[in-house]
Amino acid sequence: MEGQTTLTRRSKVTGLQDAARRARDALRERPDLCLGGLFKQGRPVALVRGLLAVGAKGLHIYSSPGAGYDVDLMIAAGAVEQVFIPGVTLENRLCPNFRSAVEAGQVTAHALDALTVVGGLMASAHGVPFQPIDALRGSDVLKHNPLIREIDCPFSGRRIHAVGPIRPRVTFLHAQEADRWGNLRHLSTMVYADQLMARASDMVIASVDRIVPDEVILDDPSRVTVPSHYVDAVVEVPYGAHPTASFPNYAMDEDHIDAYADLGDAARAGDRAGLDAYIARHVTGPKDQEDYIKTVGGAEYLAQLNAETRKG
Amino acid sequence: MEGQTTLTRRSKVTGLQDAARRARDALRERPDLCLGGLFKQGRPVALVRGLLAVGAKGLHIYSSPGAGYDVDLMIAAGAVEQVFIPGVTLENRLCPNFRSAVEAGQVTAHALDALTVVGGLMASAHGVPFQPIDALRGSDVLKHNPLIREIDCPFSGRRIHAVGPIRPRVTFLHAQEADRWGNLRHLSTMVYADQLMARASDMVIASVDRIVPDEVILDDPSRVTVPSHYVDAVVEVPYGAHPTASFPNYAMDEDHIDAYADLGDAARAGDRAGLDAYIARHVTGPKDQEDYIKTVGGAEYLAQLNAETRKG
Amino acid sequence: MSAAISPLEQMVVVLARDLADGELGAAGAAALVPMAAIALARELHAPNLTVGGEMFFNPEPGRLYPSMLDDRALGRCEAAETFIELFGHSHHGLEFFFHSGLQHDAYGNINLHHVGGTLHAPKVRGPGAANLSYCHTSTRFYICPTLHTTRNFVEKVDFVTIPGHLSGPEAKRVAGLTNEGPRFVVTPRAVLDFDPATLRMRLKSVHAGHTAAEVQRHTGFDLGITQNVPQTPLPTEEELTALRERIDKTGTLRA
Amino acid sequence: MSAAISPLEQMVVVLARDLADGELGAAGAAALVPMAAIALARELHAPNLTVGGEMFFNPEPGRLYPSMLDDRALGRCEAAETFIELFGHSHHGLEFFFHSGLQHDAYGNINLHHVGGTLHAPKVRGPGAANLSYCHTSTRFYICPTLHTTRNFVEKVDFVTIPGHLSGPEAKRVAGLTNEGPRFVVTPRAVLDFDPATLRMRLKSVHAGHTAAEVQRHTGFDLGITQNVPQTPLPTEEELTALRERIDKTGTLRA
Repeated sequence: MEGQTTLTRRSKVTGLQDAARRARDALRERPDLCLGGLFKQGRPVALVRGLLAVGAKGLHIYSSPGAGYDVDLMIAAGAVEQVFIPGVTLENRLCPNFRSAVEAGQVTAHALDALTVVGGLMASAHGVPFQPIDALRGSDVLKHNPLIREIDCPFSGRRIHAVGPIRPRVTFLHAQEADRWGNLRHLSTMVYADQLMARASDMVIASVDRIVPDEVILDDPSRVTVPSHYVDAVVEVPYGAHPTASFPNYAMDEDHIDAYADLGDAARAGDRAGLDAYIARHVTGPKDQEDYIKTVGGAEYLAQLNAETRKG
Repeated sequence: MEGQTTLTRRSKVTGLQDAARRARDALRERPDLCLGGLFKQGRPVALVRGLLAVGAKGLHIYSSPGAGYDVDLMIAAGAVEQVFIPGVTLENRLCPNFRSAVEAGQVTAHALDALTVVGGLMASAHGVPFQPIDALRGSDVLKHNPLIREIDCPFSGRRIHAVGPIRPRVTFLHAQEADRWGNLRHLSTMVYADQLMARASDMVIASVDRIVPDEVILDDPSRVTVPSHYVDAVVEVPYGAHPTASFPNYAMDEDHIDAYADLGDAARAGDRAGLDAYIARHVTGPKDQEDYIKTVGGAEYLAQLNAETRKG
Repeated sequence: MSAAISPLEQMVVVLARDLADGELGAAGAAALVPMAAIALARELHAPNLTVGGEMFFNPEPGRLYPSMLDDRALGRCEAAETFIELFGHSHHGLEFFFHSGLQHDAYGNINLHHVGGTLHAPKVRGPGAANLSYCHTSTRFYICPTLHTTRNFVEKVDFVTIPGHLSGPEAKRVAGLTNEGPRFVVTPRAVLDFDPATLRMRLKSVHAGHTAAEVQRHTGFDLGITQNVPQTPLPTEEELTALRERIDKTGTLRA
Repeated sequence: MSAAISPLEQMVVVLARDLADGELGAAGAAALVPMAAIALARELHAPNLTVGGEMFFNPEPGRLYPSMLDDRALGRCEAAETFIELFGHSHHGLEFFFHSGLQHDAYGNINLHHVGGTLHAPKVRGPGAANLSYCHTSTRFYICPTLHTTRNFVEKVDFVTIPGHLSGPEAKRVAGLTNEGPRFVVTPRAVLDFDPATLRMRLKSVHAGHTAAEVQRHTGFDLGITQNVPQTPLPTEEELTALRERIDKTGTLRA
């Protein structure tokens, strides 16, 4: 029949650059980008690099309540306007470009707490106009937090706090596995807020260490952490979380992050050359992930990170 | 040294009768009992029988939003005063004793919806004074639902609903496995509201098909559905969910439930002898689970229910 | 396809044809006919239709089950969720859902609570219902009872458990029911839809072997039949083959 | 046990002794010393102490890690949770928690946001902090910075990220801080607690090899030392054996 096509289920698998462009275009409508994982684990760094490479600007960055390397890198690349993350640190040291940009007034870093961010994502995921919070007292953060307000509790009669829905325009996640339909499996022990973010966001793009056959998903549905319904695109990216960890596949590359932080500290002290070279070499330079892997030390170097997960 | 005892970690494993007595005593303080699972799956029926056998009265029953056999049985045994469950049915037929008792005014069955019950458990688990609900419109249930109230939404300005915390005094759960510390593993595909209830309740008592070695838990912590922190006691009860299912170990015993419902229908029509005999034989009569298994057909009969899980 | 088409098969086919590719939907407690309809739609014209919103996604059961709240039907599926996520789905809504009850009235309202008496002194108590929200947070829903008598099709339900069109457009507006609500009703006898102006139920088509007069006789309110009522299109060979050979191999819909 | 006791080992032992059997507690981001203290307490006198409330329960790491937000440290644990459950824990509170910051003041308030300037025009920006609630929803917390200088012990913090005792009992009452708050401070030099009447910090004991005068010299506010300050009890043989042979086999606390 005219116009008839064979109807088959559409795969959500795409390439890194296509995913980055879709994210960039969506973020031009509304700049709220949310990043999965926490600190140095499960962060969608390849997607972040991809987004920076296709030229995002003026972003408002959300995350689970703690972030470091990726946010600092986005700030170093000049892509960020506001940060809505309670804690920004590399854990063993502070984030150099985050601090410099905030001190210079180039980036607004809001004072927030974890319950505000998680509560806002919960309100969005649950489809309700706000989430009550009743555990905030005494901190100066309450004087500045732009997302909460005081309300009269209809049940207790007390003044409590409430946060409206946080609805990211785009969320980037990194999981260990997915099928071609976009069903994600986190094999790491910790999944943090990834599932919540997926349900709270307009668009979800995930990188995974590998795409698995459909049967892997169907044989163990309880292991699926994010059903494909919530996922718009999935990209297979070996070492897609690097230099953060993707347990149990590979550990964080602490040496890489430390070397980056040294360049950031140098930039903070006035010498940006090393930092600019880092961005050119690792972010805007590589034409694909294979290329990136070469610039950070090659497959043999990264294989050490795999071995690192088996210690402990 | 005087008074010194060797400090070791305390096991939470106990016997069915001890667990039932602890539940009964707690429920005398406050009669709010919540049951895990849903309809004919994962219901803690051995614990329910145990509680009936030690003589609970005047209970207020909560559950995930759908229940059938166990609630009907508790009503038949005269233990229930109020029911806070949106849907009470055997699915393929209605609950005879529930209906008769409500029609006779012996039991108050509140008109509720799923969001009220789930939202109330969420508020309790999250430790907030209420959960907003913004999806209830047009139903006569709203005119009667005793747990919700209308509030002015501080974010949208609209009138929405809110439910205060539902905090069961005791929750009974059935899981497939636990370690001796009380870490629960649901191996069934569906876990319903069991995790939420565990976090919403004062006291949690779980029956499991088997206690597993500590290493089973430690080797795969992501599979633990309810951490032992939330669990007060755990009882190993073979076929502890019977006549409901404990997938993937055994399926629901639909013949048993149907035969029970026939006795309930007879009682509804005026002849209670069969129902009373059922309660004497299956609830108050058996001295332990082994004895119960004999009364419902023996190990060979129940083994058919194991085989049934492998169909489909 | 020599065996006669069963009433449930006819219902399944009517429902399946109305489900579109790419939609998200699920069935409630009585899921035999709805789940078969979803499966048939996915098989024939809607491969990107997602079954979701009831704590599981895209089950692949080996046969039809009367309840989808059954691990046997869900052992192979793509993902499982819990009541917390169901809370979110209930607010965000689906594209379609299915309902049926003890009583259905002329405006598609559904009663599952009590017939006669009052809620707390009922003549006959019903089971109640869990999910009251999908009926209006979802884009639309279908009413698909497997009985069609003057007892379960009444002028006005004794209790509105699931609001349909209430008493018409103005009542829906006041109650804040902004979505389509019940799109149509399919029973073993006929398909009934709603007059767009009044939102009152009317007869759309009768299944093969049934007549408009018979449908009216088994309906407890006036269907306003004034002209010839068409016959519900029969299942096609393709539909019947898919249904019997791939979805309902055990013949549950013909039992 | 010939090797000298390191400052971090002394801190661990002081903290471990204060944790009781059956309690529930966890550590925040900088977890090396707290997690060692918890492990030591569990090993010696608190086998029913539960580590929980930070999205994992009872980890059994093969060695100490500086961050507990590390799957290497959590690969073997009893259960994992997510930020939704952390939301609940943050409201329900724990028995104990640990905090430290850029600045700590005379009332045990902690600053992680900025030193100098204002929040949005800071002289020096800090990392901020995620969990602001455990400091008061939990029964108590401990302050355990691994530095003790006039720069991080100041009369008044520039920004109260984590409220301690604010400016004393009346301020706590007004702010609704009803729990104990910071119980004591342990640093590489000393243990400091709070005067029950004023809730102002005072010197409780100095670690072996340190003096009260030295502690005062490295503290940016008056500790009001008027009498002899006792020495912090040294780790016992049993404590040191458990710590070095079973918890910190790689010697991280001595590095």
